[in-house]
Amino acid sequence: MAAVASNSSAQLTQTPARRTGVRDMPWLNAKFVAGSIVILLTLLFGLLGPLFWNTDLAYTASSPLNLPPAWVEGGSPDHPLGTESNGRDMLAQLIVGIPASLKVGVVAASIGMAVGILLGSTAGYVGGWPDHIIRTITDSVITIPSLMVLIAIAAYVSMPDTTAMALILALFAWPGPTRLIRSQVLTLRERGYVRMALLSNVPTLEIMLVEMVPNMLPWLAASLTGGISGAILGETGLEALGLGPTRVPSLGMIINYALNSTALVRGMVWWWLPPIIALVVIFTGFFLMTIGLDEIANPRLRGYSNVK
Amino acid sequence: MTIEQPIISIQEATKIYGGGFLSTSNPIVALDRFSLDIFESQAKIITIAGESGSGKTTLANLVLGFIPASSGKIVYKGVDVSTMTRAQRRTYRKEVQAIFQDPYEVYNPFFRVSHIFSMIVRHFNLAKNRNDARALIEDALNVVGLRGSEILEKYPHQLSGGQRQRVMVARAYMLRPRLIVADEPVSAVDASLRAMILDIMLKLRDQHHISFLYITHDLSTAYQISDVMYVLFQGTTVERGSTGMIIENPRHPYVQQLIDSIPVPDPKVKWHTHISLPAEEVMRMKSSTGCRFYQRCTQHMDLCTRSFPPYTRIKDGHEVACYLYQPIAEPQQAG
Amino acid sequence: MSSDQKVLEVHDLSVHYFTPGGAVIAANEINLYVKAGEIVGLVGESGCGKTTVAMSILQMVSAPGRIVGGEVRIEGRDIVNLPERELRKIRWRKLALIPQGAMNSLNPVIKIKEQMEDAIIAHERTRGAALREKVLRLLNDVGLPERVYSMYPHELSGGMKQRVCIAMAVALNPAIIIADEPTSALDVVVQRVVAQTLLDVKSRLGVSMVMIGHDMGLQAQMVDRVAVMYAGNLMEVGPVESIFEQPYHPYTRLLIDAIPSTKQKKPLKVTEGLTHDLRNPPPGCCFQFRCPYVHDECRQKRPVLKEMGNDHYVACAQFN
Amino acid sequence: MKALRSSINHVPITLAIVIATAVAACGGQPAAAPQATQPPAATNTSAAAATSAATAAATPTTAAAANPMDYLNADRADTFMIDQPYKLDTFDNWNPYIPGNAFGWGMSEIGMDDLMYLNYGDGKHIMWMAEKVDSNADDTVWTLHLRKGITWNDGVPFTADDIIYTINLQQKNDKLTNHFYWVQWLKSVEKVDDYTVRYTLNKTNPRFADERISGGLGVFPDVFIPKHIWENVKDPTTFKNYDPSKGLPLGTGPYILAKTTTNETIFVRNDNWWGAKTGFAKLPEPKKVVFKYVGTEEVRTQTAIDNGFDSMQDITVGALQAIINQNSKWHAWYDQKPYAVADPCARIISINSAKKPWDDKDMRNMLSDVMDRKQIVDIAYEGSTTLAAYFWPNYPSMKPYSDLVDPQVEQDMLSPQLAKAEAILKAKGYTKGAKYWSKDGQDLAIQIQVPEDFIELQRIGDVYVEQLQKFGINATEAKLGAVYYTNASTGDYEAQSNWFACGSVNEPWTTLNQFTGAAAPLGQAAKGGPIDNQWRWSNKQYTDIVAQLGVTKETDPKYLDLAKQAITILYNELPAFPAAQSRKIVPFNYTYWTGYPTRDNYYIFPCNWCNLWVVAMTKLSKAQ
Repeated sequence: MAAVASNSSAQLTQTPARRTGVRDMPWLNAKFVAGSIVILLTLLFGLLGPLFWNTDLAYTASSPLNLPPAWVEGGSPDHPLGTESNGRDMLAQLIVGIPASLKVGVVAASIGMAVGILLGSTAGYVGGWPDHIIRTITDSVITIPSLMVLIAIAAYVSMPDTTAMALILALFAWPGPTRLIRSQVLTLRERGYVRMALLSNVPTLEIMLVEMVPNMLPWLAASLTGGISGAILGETGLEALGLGPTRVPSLGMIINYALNSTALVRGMVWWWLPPIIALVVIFTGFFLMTIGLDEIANPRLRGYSNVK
Repeated sequence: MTIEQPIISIQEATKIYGGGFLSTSNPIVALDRFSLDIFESQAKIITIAGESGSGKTTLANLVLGFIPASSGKIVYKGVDVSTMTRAQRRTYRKEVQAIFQDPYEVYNPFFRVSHIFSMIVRHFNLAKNRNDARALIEDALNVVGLRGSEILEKYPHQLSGGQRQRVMVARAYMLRPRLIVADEPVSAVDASLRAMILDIMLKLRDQHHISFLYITHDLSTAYQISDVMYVLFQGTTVERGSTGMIIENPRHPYVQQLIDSIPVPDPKVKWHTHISLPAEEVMRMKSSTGCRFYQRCTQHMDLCTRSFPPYTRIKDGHEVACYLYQPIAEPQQAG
Repeated sequence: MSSDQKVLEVHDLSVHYFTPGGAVIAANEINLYVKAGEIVGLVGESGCGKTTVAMSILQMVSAPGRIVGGEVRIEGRDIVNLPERELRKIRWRKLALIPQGAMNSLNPVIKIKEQMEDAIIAHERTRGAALREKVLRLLNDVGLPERVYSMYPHELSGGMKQRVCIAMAVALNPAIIIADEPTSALDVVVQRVVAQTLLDVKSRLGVSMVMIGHDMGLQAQMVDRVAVMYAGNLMEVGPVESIFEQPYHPYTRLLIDAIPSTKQKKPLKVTEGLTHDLRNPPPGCCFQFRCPYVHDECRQKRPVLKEMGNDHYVACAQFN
Repeated sequence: MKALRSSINHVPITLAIVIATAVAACGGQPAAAPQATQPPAATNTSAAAATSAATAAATPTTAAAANPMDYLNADRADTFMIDQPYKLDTFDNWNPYIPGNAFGWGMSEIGMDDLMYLNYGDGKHIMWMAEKVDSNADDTVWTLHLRKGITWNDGVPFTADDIIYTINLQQKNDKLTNHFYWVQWLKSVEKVDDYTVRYTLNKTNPRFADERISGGLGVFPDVFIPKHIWENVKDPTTFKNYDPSKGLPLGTGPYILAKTTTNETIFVRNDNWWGAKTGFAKLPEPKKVVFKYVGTEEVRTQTAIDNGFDSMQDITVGALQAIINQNSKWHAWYDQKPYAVADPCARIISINSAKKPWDDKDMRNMLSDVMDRKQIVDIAYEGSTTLAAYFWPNYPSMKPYSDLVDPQVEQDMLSPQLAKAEAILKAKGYTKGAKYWSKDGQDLAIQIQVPEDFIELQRIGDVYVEQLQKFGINATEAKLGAVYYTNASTGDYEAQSNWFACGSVNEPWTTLNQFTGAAAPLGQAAKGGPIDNQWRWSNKQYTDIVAQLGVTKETDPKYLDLAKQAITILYNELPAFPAAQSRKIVPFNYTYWTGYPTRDNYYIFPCNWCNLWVVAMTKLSKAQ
């Protein structure tokens, strides 16, 4: 063994070739970064917009009706993106509506995620009958056509604000994360380092929080961004059906008003297209973040393969 | 010879998977009435050998308390492992440790290598302060030929495979266990590093009196380092005894086939016999009453399906579960 | 003599992996040939570049790896830089691969016959009864019973699945088969059955093979010549008997010494030392950090392969 | 009232947009909006033969008349296409007494005749099956004189027996539509002869002719059923009354139902229609009339542009503009704003007088003062309706009663009275904070409920909420499904945007009567009618006056005086207040047909979903 100690120190300074820098900076995934920038920009649009534009114009009867955008004949520089049939300024509506939609998505998905972590880790780690019960309920909730139920609920519950909307959407936002976290916990439980922690007499809670959660972070984040997209889509769906709160515009509400006022046949492109573009941008952003996070979480999807 | 209580006594340990309430699949007997005593006074490397599905990993998981036994029990210093109190379990954990096949998998990639040590220092109260802890870790690392300054602050992926496995051995050693369950510790490391790990195991046995449950499919390394051997086939122990006796003179047809199949590292001694396995469907008809090797055995007899063959003593410390040897061992005598 | 015909020739083949941390030299000026009906073993420890060499023979190096120099000749024709369309014709028909863990690459829910037939149809005009005949004959060639034809992979054991993969590899009568650790992850008895199958197929069809492996014992049983790789470099090549009888390179010796025996107990030989950073190879011999016989010359000059007679080559300063 | 039916037809396009959005987000192509299509249904020619044979047998004098079922193949130029905004799910239910029946898909409009119709344009009656209606001095005995020669479409004469049978059936069976009305009012009904019916009432009712005979808006008019068919029906509450091969549903109108699907109903002309034969009316020119659902408003609009319709039901301003911009043959009631004809039901804001602080009439007045009705017309209606200071439509027929409203009160309603509103709040102890008026640390807030399927009411709510917010009242809007109507009945609301004061079209009593009576306690359904005193406003004096008005003849000098007293109390207390005149945009296509009712030729209300539409059908002629 003496030989071991003697000549090892010289070479130990040399890093082995396996696992190059990608591992060290996993969050610098190009897709994730691109997606984050897109979302950040949309957020900034909503956050900084009020500094440059009067958001009171987002409310009914604040502006002239049916003005086209400023660059079209008949448009007015006072309303660069035009106005719609309820006397709302489109630019102001987007400034108010984009963060409102994002908020619903984030709140609903976060609640769903929190419930998912609680139920999923319980089911996965504890197993036995709690797992059985949680799995059965989750699986049956997942098969329910959520939009139908949301429509039914929304028809009987008045939604004074977007928070109520988010809470209702959260009712269907938890089974996905629950399933994901359960399966993650189940695989992580078999991981060598979890067994090592068990052998090191580490208590259950500490194993879950210290050993498992960090390794699930990218999955959790991916699920969260996916969940936000889903909740925004759900919100848009409900709003577009006219089941959402009124007054404060969200992207879905803009679409709802556009539909109700036949913006399509009237050729009022500036009314229905901007919220749809905003949604596409938001979804693209979250989609990029989600697949980026997937790659971060799952090294096999990364562009680099280990050298054999 | 002194009579002593075994530190660990595995008594008819059986593990059955599936076939429970509301289950449609047939139960699988992963491990069938396995018994083994490990004594403190004489540290040994005990090989549990077998191919995949033989139940050797199930045995490791049972001993480590990861899964409960379906029947039988594992007794640690007279206490059934499944009914231990929290404090007893802590002692058990301290005295029965493990190293695993994949030395990368056992590291949480989020933490530095030192995490593996700080966990045990904290949860087993090994040291009063940081300096004590550091000294303990350094001591353990020295046993496996490593230095703390070289590895502790690194991330697991920055170590070589051999270093990672040696760190795991050091970690186990730090707890001064009486038994280390070594589940295929060298099958994922390169040939040149293999010897190093095995050498450390021998050293721990000889200098620190730590016993090993060496779980492997590789009979050659077992031959080189182990004292006692249990060969498992589909959950049953088909041959057991001194490693040398079994490898040099295997009795059970399965063990014979196994040893015969090890490629001889000499191009001049080529395989001269052809072996063939029975049809898949036949192999799947696992008999649960008689000898599990029946379908693959070239010398099987009607008798073999009736009940599991009793252990026949070939010599002192060499027993085989096969009817072929029943008459020879007829004059049973007490040891 | 036709048996001396070189089916595969690799000349000065270099493969680099371009990672953010620098180019990893995975194969460095490799020279190798395989004669008709011959099995050449390619051995070395994990990360030594043996799979890289195999993949570059097939022109299947995955990004960020790239062949940066040298040529690969199949029956005399250099296939490096051939367009993908041409390569597709050559692969499988001339060059077949049994990848690592091949048995797990079978789709568990598609019948064996369909998977084999699809593979053949993709390259050949054989159809109908002739196709069925062919598949059954192939199964017979690898010692599998006829009923496997209509079974699903999940109904087969690992060894049988691996034999199906061997059958698929020989389906188009390739000139050469690259087998990447074809018996790893199999139990020792099954490993022997699969190894026998490979040898049978070789002797019956006269196909050449490159067999990648790390188990010197298995190599001793199976191959005709052995090529030993270390850190992307070829250290020693020679007929298997000659290599085992007279291993010249200290690394080859180390590999042979490390084989545990069931015939005699011998003291464990422990060596230590890390492979260098493949992105930054030292000048001189790549084995210098681990070699017990290292001297100054080794640290300065890279040894080249030198024939020691009897088709046995070694790259070591001791013999230069 | 079809306007009440849900706008669920928006769901498919909405979903399509949402799906398209989702698809677009994933980089795919947006899905095309679904286009309503329908398979051609097989026609039952033997049925047609049977019906025409029966007709021919009963009326041998008109042997030359064509077989009506031949008209199923009529050219587009001989066909009249009517737009239907909803699908017909119950296309095989033609029993007028089963809820959700299909009568409104043409049977009420052109398959039946009423005794007489009311023209909102001039407030005059158009006598139809009835030749004359008269009453005794105290309006307790009413006599109906039928025209001679009326026949059912199977040739059987329509007589007093059918009327008496219909009334008796309803009076006997509490599940039938007008059961409660007849039980309440009718002492007896007798046949004087085949063409004369005498109604004897329990008490005096000067509006009986309007309510019953012309079918006013407060209650449902009778749908007369053929005695010779229905007396053989075991259970009139479950009988489907649908079998075109046997001539069911059987009516007296100029058209016979020939075919139905969930998307359309097809009627063919009965050349033997009694009206034409007796020379009382012109035989309508269209040989075939189709009531057709094509899809969402976008699809309807496109169909109209492509001349797929001759007459449309209510559409939005935007859709109308799109149509008239692309097809010059379409004309609405007006060719520019407001385009629309006034609907009988004025839109109001209902306040719950049982909820604090709205139990105080000053507070209710304050809410009315804040309302900018002009802005509601301009924005919620995009200028397509007129300002409202009344609870009733501003038809010429209502003018004498509209004039009873105090001119100053009326004037004040036409523009917001913010100073007055502030004065009221200050007097009540409210102070204005940064945003809202508050008292005892509590912001003044109000929630306005709107029905989610009624866009027009929502838009009124939207604008009004903004006006209240701007003024300093924390107003919110709640869009509700079916529970909206339950809430109205049980009083579970603060304010609602609705039309529940609806009823009067040519006299004031019907609307005024909606506010009478004792209010049911909160949480209990209001009794006696679907929307009875949902405001929970009880005023005995008012109730007594309106009751007296109800038994006073219009010609009585007291009549206007009583009406004025009631109106004054109502406008002083404001349990609800008018928001806007409602409107219907009902464009007509002059490509194939002319002779539609217009602003200048207002011979009937232009409503193709009303019983009176049969009058318009007889006036149409082919465009040249």
